[in-house]
Amino acid sequence: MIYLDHAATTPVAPEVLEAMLPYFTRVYANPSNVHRPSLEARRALDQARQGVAGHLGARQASEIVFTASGTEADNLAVLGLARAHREHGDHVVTTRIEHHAVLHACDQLEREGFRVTRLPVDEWGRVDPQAVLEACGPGTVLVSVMLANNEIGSLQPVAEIAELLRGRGILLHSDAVQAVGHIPVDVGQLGVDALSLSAHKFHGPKGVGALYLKTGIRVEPLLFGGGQERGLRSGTENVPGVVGLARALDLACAGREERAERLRTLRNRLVERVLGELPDAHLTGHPELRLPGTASFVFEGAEGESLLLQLDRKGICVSTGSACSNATLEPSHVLKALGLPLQRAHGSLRLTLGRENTVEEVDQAAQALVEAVRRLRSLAPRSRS
Amino acid sequence: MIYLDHAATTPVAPEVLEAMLPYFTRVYANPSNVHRPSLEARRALDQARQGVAGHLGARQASEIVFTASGTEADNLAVLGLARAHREHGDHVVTTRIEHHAVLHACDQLEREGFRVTRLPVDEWGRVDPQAVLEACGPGTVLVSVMLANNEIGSLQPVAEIAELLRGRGILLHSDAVQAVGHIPVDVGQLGVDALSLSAHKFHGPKGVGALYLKTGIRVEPLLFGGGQERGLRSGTENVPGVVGLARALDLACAGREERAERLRTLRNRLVERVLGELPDAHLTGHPELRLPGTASFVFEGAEGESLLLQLDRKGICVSTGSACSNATLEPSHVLKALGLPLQRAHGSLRLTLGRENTVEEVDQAAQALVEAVRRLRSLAPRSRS
Amino acid sequence: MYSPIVLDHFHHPRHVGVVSAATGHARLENPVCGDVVEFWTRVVEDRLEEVGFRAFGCAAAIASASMLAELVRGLSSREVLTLEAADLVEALGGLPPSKTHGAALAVETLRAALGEGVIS
Amino acid sequence: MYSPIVLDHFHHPRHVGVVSAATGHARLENPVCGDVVEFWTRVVEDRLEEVGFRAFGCAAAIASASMLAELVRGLSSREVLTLEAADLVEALGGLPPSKTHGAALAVETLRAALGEGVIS
Ligand SMILES: Cc1ncc(COP(=O)(O)O)c(C=O)c1O
Ligand SMILES: Cc1ncc(COP(=O)(O)O)c(C=O)c1O
Repeated sequence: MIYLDHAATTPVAPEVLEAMLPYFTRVYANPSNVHRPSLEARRALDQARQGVAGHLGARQASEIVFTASGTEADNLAVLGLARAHREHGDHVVTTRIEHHAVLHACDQLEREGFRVTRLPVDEWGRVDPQAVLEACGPGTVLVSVMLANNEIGSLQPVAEIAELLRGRGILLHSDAVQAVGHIPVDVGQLGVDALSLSAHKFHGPKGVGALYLKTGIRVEPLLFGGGQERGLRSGTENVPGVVGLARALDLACAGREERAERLRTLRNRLVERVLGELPDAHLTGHPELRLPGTASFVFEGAEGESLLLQLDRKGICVSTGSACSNATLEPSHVLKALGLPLQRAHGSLRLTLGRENTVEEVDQAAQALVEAVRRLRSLAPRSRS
Repeated sequence: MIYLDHAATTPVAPEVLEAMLPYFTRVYANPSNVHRPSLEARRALDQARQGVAGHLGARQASEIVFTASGTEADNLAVLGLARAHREHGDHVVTTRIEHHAVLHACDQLEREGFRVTRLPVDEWGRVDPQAVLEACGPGTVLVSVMLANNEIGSLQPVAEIAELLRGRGILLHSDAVQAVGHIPVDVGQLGVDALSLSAHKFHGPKGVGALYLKTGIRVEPLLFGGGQERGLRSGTENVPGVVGLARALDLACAGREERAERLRTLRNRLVERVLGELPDAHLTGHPELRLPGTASFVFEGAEGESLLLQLDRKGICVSTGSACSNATLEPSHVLKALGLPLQRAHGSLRLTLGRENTVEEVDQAAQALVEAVRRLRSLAPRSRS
Repeated sequence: MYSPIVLDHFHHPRHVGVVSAATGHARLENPVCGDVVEFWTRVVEDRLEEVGFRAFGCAAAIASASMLAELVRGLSSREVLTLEAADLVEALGGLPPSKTHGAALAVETLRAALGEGVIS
Repeated sequence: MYSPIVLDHFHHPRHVGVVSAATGHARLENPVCGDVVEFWTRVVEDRLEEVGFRAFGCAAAIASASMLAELVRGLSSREVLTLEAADLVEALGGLPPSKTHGAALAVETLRAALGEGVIS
């Protein structure tokens, strides 16, 4: 198998699984009790929190709230911050290319009476910081702009946005689920009040995420109960999951830049081969300001899901945002926001590289992709021009 | 270590961990994609759902919604059902001895404008089904009564309540987090519309739970995003966790009755020794209608947390609901609901047995507990009578 | 997701391309999702002697056209016209609900090709 | 959760029980949580010659009483009265915030015992 779907999820690193194992069967006690096995579990949680806080540049470990997914972190930020600050305003600003975890949380806010501005992006998928500022009014309580897009890899100017918003009393959240572990993420340098991440995007386990939440910022919980996570997220803590998240982040941050450089080289090789051999093929997203491992294309005359299945038959795993892959029969909201014509968006394909991919795999994938596009084009109606 | 805190959490069974392992590093793909590795992950989810549905007597696998905890399942039921049926009424009925995952969700509903009735229980911790019916009015949309209490083990007459509510258009939820895998739980026989469970209470992993939700019943999601779990619970699925939950439930249900019988015998032996050797010691909860593994006491003249720490020094892990163990300095709401005098509630101790406990362990624990109570009583002020 | 039959027809489509001496042709597009299907037919003495297709779209669209071509060869026009999208879906061993539009488009396009009668 | 010093005093409490020829005694209860502490003192020539306690409550309550008894033996009444709960918490190597009420109760009870001056 040649796995090129790392933006969807990643395998758990062996070291991460190893770090988790003792917490399933040996250090299994509930961290909320006071006997020694519980205290040991609590210590593991504390250490994990400290570690994650350190990697993100948070000032206090207590600024990290563990959740069960990136989605939950995004929802806790978007719903939780907006609801908790309702008395200050009813307006939220975001972009058209956020993950559904943010966009559909915003839809929910609208159902609750909030107003939401969804800003357009340019043809590279970047939002204009000035437009963010202009969208904000006296009733704006929250701005949510992702750090890196999951479909096209484009990076957003979050630090610039923070700079423009400074001193206006508007909270800034960033969905960094695709960024953490892959590019530098420092909450201080970014100037954000809240930031989401998800372990399974950087070789940690599925079912665990985290929200950085700056000290002193009120948030309304989504889950009520035993008062775990400083009352912000009740439920018995997923100790092995949290330990795995922290270990995965350690590994991802150690040697991140070398790894990113390697991925960039591989990614560029892939992109050059594909674009070099195929006419009517385009890279989507920003050519440079993008995630190191993300190669995202649109091909005219070849539909994305068909491409995906052809590659799948050769054991190559990729993703598509094409209309046919959606129950709505519409291309992904990200491709639409880029302003791509329907036919072109129909041929979207995303290949996302990860640490275990080799040059040989990339060359094989490029070759297979070129062949698949040619084959599908040979089946397609001739263009009528 | 003699672990007698199984109601707090349980070790993951070796077979469960083994079933989970492939899903961390081999079958790791995101179940939402359409390439073959994703389909394999999807199949694992489907099978798990089918298995859980079968064990609970659900009619369709789609009636099982996987969550990240018992707390989330409870919240999805209580908040989600009440919010989704707001147009039919604004009243919710529950009991005073529910888990905080239900009670604090009810508090949240009150903040949202719902009315909540919290029914008292008798001295054994049982709610009167007739009182539930009487509490319901034309505006009642939801009744939530737990199947088994986590502190005192008492079982609630959920099927009787369902019988009384039948045909009234009132939804019935039961928190079965302590019951599933330990006593028979069949949603059809119980007549409930929704039922919560949590894997880590029956030797499954932490961080995964499930809500049974009868076909056709609307619920407002807590988490919005990619639309996983039929749109009811967005977020990349915790595939290893779900597989672990299903496997743990398989194991718990196979030979459940024999295991329960064994636990009951051990539990009775423990209770008899402790009550036989110590004056001013009482079992809390119903003497028979209780979870097989739960021995819960109050001791006069010996505070619960002190008892816990004395046992902890001998490697024996137990729990307490005493005032000193709570940040509020109040005894647990369950002990208060039983009407216990403050001094007596102060000496609460819960020992919960599990499948790996032996007679020798139980005897050691009983002996250690008797000694600990005597020792603490020797330190305590003499009663002034 | 897809049945083995769908995958087989997708990976090994039958009857691709223009038909010689075609007596009918049609090309339809699904305006929602962008799928395009094109059929050529040669009807001789009211029998569908030859049929060919091209398709642009997801595996369901391609497999549907391929399977439909296979199904209808040798049938009379009337027999072809009784064939519904549901029959095609069944022949394919089923399609995911969100994918049946591919079968519908194929059936519609073939009907148009037969109805049209002349090469466009 | 508890410091090693707290655990040591909890598991091995010093100065438990009635003091012979006591000159002072008090017994106080925390009405919120139910903890009870009892102190006996023997003051000779303004020096706390002997002190004993009984306590019912959590480890913090018991260890606080034990540590306090240890700390004050041999001090003058005035010296004892300058001792605050915070000093006791410090001597214990710290207490969790929700547990400092145990130290406060011990200090109050001892003061009451000294103030009272007679056996109740
Ligand atoms: C940008 C972004 N945000 C949020 C999420 C949601 O994370 P999770 O799948 O852990 O819920 C994802 C991935 O699915 C993502 O790529
Ligand atoms: C009765 C009951 N309900 C709900 C819960 C919450 O489950 P979880 O800890 O998995 O969130 C628990 C245990 O903590 C419980 O005992």
